[in-house]
Amino acid sequence: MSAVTVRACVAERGVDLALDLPEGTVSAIVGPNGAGKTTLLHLIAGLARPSAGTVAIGGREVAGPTRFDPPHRRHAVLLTQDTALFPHLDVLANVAFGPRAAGVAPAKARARALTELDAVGCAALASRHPHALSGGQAQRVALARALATDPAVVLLDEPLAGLDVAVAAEVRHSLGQRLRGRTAVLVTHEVLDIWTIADRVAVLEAGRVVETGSTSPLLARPTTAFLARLGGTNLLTGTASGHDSLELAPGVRLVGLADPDQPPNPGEPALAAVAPAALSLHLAAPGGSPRNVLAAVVTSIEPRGEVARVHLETAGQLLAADVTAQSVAELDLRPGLTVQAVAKATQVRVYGR
Amino acid sequence: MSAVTVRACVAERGVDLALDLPEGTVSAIVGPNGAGKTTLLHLIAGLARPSAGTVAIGGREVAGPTRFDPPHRRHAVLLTQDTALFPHLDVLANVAFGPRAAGVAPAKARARALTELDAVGCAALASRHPHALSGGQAQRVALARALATDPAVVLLDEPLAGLDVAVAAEVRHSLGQRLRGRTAVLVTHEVLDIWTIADRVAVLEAGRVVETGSTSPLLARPTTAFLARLGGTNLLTGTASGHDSLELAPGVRLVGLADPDQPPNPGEPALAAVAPAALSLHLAAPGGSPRNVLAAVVTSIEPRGEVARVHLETAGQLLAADVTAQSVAELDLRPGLTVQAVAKATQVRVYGR
Amino acid sequence: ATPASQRTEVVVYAAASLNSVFTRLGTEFEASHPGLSVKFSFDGSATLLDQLSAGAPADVLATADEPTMAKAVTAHLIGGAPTVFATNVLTMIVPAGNPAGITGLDRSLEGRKLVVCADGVPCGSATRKLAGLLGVTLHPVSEETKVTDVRAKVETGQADAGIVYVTDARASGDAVESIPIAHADQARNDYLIAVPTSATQPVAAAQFIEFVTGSSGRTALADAGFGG
Amino acid sequence: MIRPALPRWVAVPAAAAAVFLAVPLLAMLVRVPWVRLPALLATPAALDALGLSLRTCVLTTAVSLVLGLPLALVLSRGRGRWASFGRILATVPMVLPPVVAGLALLVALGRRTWLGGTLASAGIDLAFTTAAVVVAQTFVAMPYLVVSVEGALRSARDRYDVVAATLGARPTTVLRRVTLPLVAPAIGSGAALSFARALGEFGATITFAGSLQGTTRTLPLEIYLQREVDTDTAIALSVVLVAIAALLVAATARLGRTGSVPS
Amino acid sequence: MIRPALPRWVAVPAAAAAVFLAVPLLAMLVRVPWVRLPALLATPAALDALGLSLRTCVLTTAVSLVLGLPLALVLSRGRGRWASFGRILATVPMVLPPVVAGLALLVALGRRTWLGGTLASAGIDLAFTTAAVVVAQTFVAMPYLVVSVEGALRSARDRYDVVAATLGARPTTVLRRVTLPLVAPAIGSGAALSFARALGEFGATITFAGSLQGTTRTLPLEIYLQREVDTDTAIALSVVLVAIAALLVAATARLGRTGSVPS
Ligand SMILES: Nc1ncnc2c1ncn2[C@@H]1O[C@H](COP(=O)(O)OP(=O)(O)OP(=O)(O)O)[C@@H](O)[C@H]1O
Ligand SMILES: Nc1ncnc2c1ncn2[C@@H]1O[C@H](COP(=O)(O)OP(=O)(O)OP(=O)(O)O)[C@@H](O)[C@H]1O
Ligand SMILES: [Mg+2]
Ligand SMILES: [Mg+2]
Repeated sequence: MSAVTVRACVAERGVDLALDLPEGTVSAIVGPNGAGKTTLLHLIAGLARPSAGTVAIGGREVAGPTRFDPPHRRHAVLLTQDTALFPHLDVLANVAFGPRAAGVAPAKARARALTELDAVGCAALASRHPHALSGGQAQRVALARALATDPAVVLLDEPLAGLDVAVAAEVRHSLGQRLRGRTAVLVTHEVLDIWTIADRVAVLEAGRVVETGSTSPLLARPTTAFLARLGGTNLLTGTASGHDSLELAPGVRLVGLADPDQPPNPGEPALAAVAPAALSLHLAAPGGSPRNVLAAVVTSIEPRGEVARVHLETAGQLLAADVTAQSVAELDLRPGLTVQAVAKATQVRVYGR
Repeated sequence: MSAVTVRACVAERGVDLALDLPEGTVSAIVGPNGAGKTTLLHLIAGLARPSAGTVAIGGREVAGPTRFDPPHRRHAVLLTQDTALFPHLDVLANVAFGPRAAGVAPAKARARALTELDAVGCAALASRHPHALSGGQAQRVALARALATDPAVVLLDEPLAGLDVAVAAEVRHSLGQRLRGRTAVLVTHEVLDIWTIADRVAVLEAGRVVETGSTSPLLARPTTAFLARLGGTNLLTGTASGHDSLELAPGVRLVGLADPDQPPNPGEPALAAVAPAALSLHLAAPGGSPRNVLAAVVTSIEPRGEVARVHLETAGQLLAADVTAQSVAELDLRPGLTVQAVAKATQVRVYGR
Repeated sequence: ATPASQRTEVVVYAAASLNSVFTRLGTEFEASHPGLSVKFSFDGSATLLDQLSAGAPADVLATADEPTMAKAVTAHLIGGAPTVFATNVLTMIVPAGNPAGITGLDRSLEGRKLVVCADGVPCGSATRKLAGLLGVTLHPVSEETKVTDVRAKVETGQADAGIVYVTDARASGDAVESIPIAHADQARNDYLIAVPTSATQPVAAAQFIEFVTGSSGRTALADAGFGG
Repeated sequence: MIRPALPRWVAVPAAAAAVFLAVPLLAMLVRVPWVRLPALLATPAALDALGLSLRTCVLTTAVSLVLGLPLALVLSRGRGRWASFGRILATVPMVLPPVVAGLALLVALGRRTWLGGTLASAGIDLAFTTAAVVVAQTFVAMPYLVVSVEGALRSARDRYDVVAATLGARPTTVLRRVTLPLVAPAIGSGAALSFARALGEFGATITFAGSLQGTTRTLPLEIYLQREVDTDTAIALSVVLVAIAALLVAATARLGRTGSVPS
Repeated sequence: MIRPALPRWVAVPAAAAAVFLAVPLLAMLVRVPWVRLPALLATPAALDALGLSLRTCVLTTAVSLVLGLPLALVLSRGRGRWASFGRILATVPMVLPPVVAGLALLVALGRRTWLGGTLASAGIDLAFTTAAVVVAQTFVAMPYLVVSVEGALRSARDRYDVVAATLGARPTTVLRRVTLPLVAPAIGSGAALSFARALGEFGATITFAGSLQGTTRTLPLEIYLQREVDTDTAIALSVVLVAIAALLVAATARLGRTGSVPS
């Protein structure tokens, strides 16, 4: 059964979403900025009003043409990057807030709050005030506060963004543990979050759900550019021109190794995956063994510690290459420059749709 | 000659800095959070008062035991992440502000401002107000505004932080062009900035300058953990126990390839460099060819697109390993877990101090 | 006519109840005394005294009661002897139509809202004296600091009755009805006028006093309801 | 970071301003007949006035909170013409001459008016009662509360309200446990300003409510009356009033600083 | 994001508050003898009073800016006891009964006082001149400017000042071209409040400056005096005053909204 069903438009945001969230599973929502991820959570939480369509939680319609339940009648809690712990209440009172608002007696609400705090390892912080918490502690307390309301669905909008690395890892672990078996929706930009927390993934693009499914198969053989990028490879689309090659554009061919599970059929649409680290950049096409040379224009350069990820455009498709910072300086790479991107055929995987 | 000389303490910030900045060069300042990088810029700009010592600009003492020139008498401009363009003035008036404050006639000041705007490619924005600029445009206008004052030294405090990737690349290019040949100090966390903009590097740690020198040699053979990390490798220190191995701690040995330029001398301190990608993680020590197995405790996990960087501690030293997000989930890696970090000897470079 | 800037200016500090009549007299005085002009500052007598002792540039002081002028004399603020130039007596006023059916200082006031002046200000002192003479005890709902405030409350019907000067009753016109009080003239209030020692135009001031106490003055004052 | 200093010359007019504001207050302190002060303040008239003032000001503050807080809440959410109109409405009594305010109240609520008549026939006779004092004081003092709380609500972020609602709190609960506690410092300082303004109220009260010892003659009215009789007493009473106002303002300033919540 | 609604019941007390504030003002409008209004306002006394009021209020606002802005600047930077003291000093005149304020001024600056005498012998004779009106109005009105500008300066971030200084601007230049322009809306609304407060000033003026037509009798004093003669005229003049105050407040509110600068 679906715990949450969304069939709703928000016209002024250009969003038209159809999605079912199965009971007891954590669904990751991914997609580019402005895709409508936050809007989806707002539709469920009662913070956005559908201009058409319906939203149902636990089989009950909570928003529709003639009905709009306000947030406090939805049992949908929202966790954001900004934890928004109430600054005037201590940690215990923050967590007890939901039960108290639901009419639970003070002593029982406090006991419940302590249990939830304990479950996220923050029982010792009960009497602190939010301003005396670190970012990670605050996010865990916010999680405890959300779960203390026995929500029908937990909505998480990039809860780990803004935390520093070490802390994010800890909170990610807490989230994984505490969300297991609950109905939850997690908006994230990190594939690591998907692997460690989510059971399912939905991809949003331009206000539409473009793909849904279980985590592993979807990430293993991506069919959308966004998912490929998330999984760390470049995805190029074209027409199979042989059993191990495809044509990106008239005259632009890419040769690779065919995927044995799903080989391309000549003449039909096909996909090619190549890792950014497998691409090298040159100012002039080099000779030698590599069989693929693509002329590409630099669009931007993103520092990633030791390497720089150079974003390129070739034959109307996007491509990323990882090169050392030193070579960025030596080649004087900058947006607008045309370079030759070179990949060995053994590093390119070709498969059909 | 030194354009800027700093020999100054700020006791309440635990900072004691000694540094000379050569005329006409761009010096990059790197170091961990709280190392005192911003404090150094503030000492030069006149926004922090030395508790002891002196600061000189162009051979003239601007801060000392009996003297403290306020910022407006120092000819040191400061650019920060927050561009702080004056919201009530248009772009042209913002850039003309410095010349006007220096007493230049309005028409001349405007002409100068236009020249500077043109040099950063923003002449077309002259009549806009700051709120109508994108982040990258604002940062370039701020650069023009700073350079319009003919500063003796340009101070830049992480000017590219907070810009999005594509935009940062453009602004980085403008900075590289416009700062060439000037005396400038650039605080950054990105090795890419150092390669593309700076001539020299100074490393700050815990309020002290621990290393200075020209960019290339320093990054090629790092001797401090911070520089190694910045350059993208792990640095392990120990005592050479042979011509190609070192002992990290009693009984913990690491075997690798000796650096021909600077081989280790047995019995003397030695360093080993190993790339994070060269380390694999296992729950139990595997058999087979790799000769190095280090027991290590996970301290944090940092998502980096397709891979996750796992931070580890082994024999009291820090280590980073890059593994796939999927294996993080499979091994259930989390802070506190003990794992075996395995590296092939051919991937480890060993050299003397 | 003489240009305003060349005229000698007489500054008159006068009790607020003289507002209308003095303003009219001022115009007449200027008409009949080319080269002189008059300016007025109206306020409660006690305030005028405070201001005079703080150095107010008054050429003439006209108070609504004798004790205030006496204080001024004691404080050596007044040179010569003050002149009584008008008197005023108390009367009862009720709102137009007399909605509460008041008949005078009698039982008709029981349960009604009577407003009087506070003891300590001239009209209040007079009211108390009059009540004593008549042997009645008043139970006012408000004791105002200014007689104007008494009037305002009766005019608006907020109060059922009030005790004010005859001149106030007349100034209220149709808004109120007067009910004369017996023996009111035994609690008469004297208006005094004098030249302060600090006057800068003592000669013109004397001319103004002469005018006020003369026939035109008497006519105007009588028109306003003042006694001679 | 050292903030650049103000130009030195600024100190000159600033000091002049401070002196200008301080001198009259100090001069009054000097003029107070300190020795006779206890005797002057212990008269029944003075004590009655002080007691009445404190009682009515507490009531005024309470009424201002009960009516003014909701108004501030509604205005802080309002957009467009009506909200602007409401905001002007809430500000005008602050700048009205009090006598005009009293006149307006008389014209609106006097016994002869339609509204006053309706109230009177319902058994509510305001005229010359302590209630009238509270009405007059509330009319001039409530705006201070409304304006200060509205400002705070406007600049407070709404994220806490939203979170509280998703946690299941009904609007009333959100208001009581989140919205209002978060602007508590502004409510405190608004209430103190209202109290202080009510304490100093003179013109509207004397015009609308009259002046009877123990019933409607508050401290400022007593001061005004005493001026006619004995300036020393007036000054002594004024000093009491200044002291109460200064204490209130000081207490609120402290509250505003310590009680404020990081945003 | 939809913000959770206020509880419905809040509308009831809010409406009550709005009605309470609106009714007296409306009642006054109804009572105005509109037909006779032009005639009532065209008398020399009324015109003199209006003219004097406008002139003195402009002067008061100017003096408040010249003295009050520096005071606000200094207070906004101040920490510790002295700054708190200064802030209290700047607030007390706002809540003082105006008559007490006038009394304090008289005690401090009257001709017979030490200070007044010193000024007089220096040729500056304040008492009972138009200058005295400006002094009285400034004493009660300047605090509105100080408080509103100080608040804005306090919440304004200092980064612009710092940047301006590193760009080579002297403190005076920073003040003139950065600090003050950035709080311009607050200066505008503070000045308008001061003007409006000065326009309504009655008690301090009549006590300290007296009531001399054309010299010290401002509009509120004329209203007070006209009550003795003709309530209609008083109400007509009051309406003029309310209108000016409301216009000012409205204009400022608009200014504050459109002129504000993103932070
Ligand atoms: N309050 C709003 N009013 C109107 N449009 C909005 C509003 N908030 C967002 N939008 C628009 O709605 C679309 C979806 O926005 P949404 O915030 O849901 O995206 P998102 O996927 O959460 O993006 P991000 O990754 O940046 O958080 C975007 O085009 C955005 O510009
Ligand atoms: N205003 C301040 N007062 C007191 N101590 C400060 C202040 N600002 C910074 N510090 C302290 O001074 C030290 C140096 O801080 P600084 O800001 O110079 O570091 P940084 O190298 O710029 O760090 P980051 O990379 O985080 O910007 C730190 O210990 C910091 O806590
Ligand atoms: Mg979003
Ligand atoms: Mg810093």
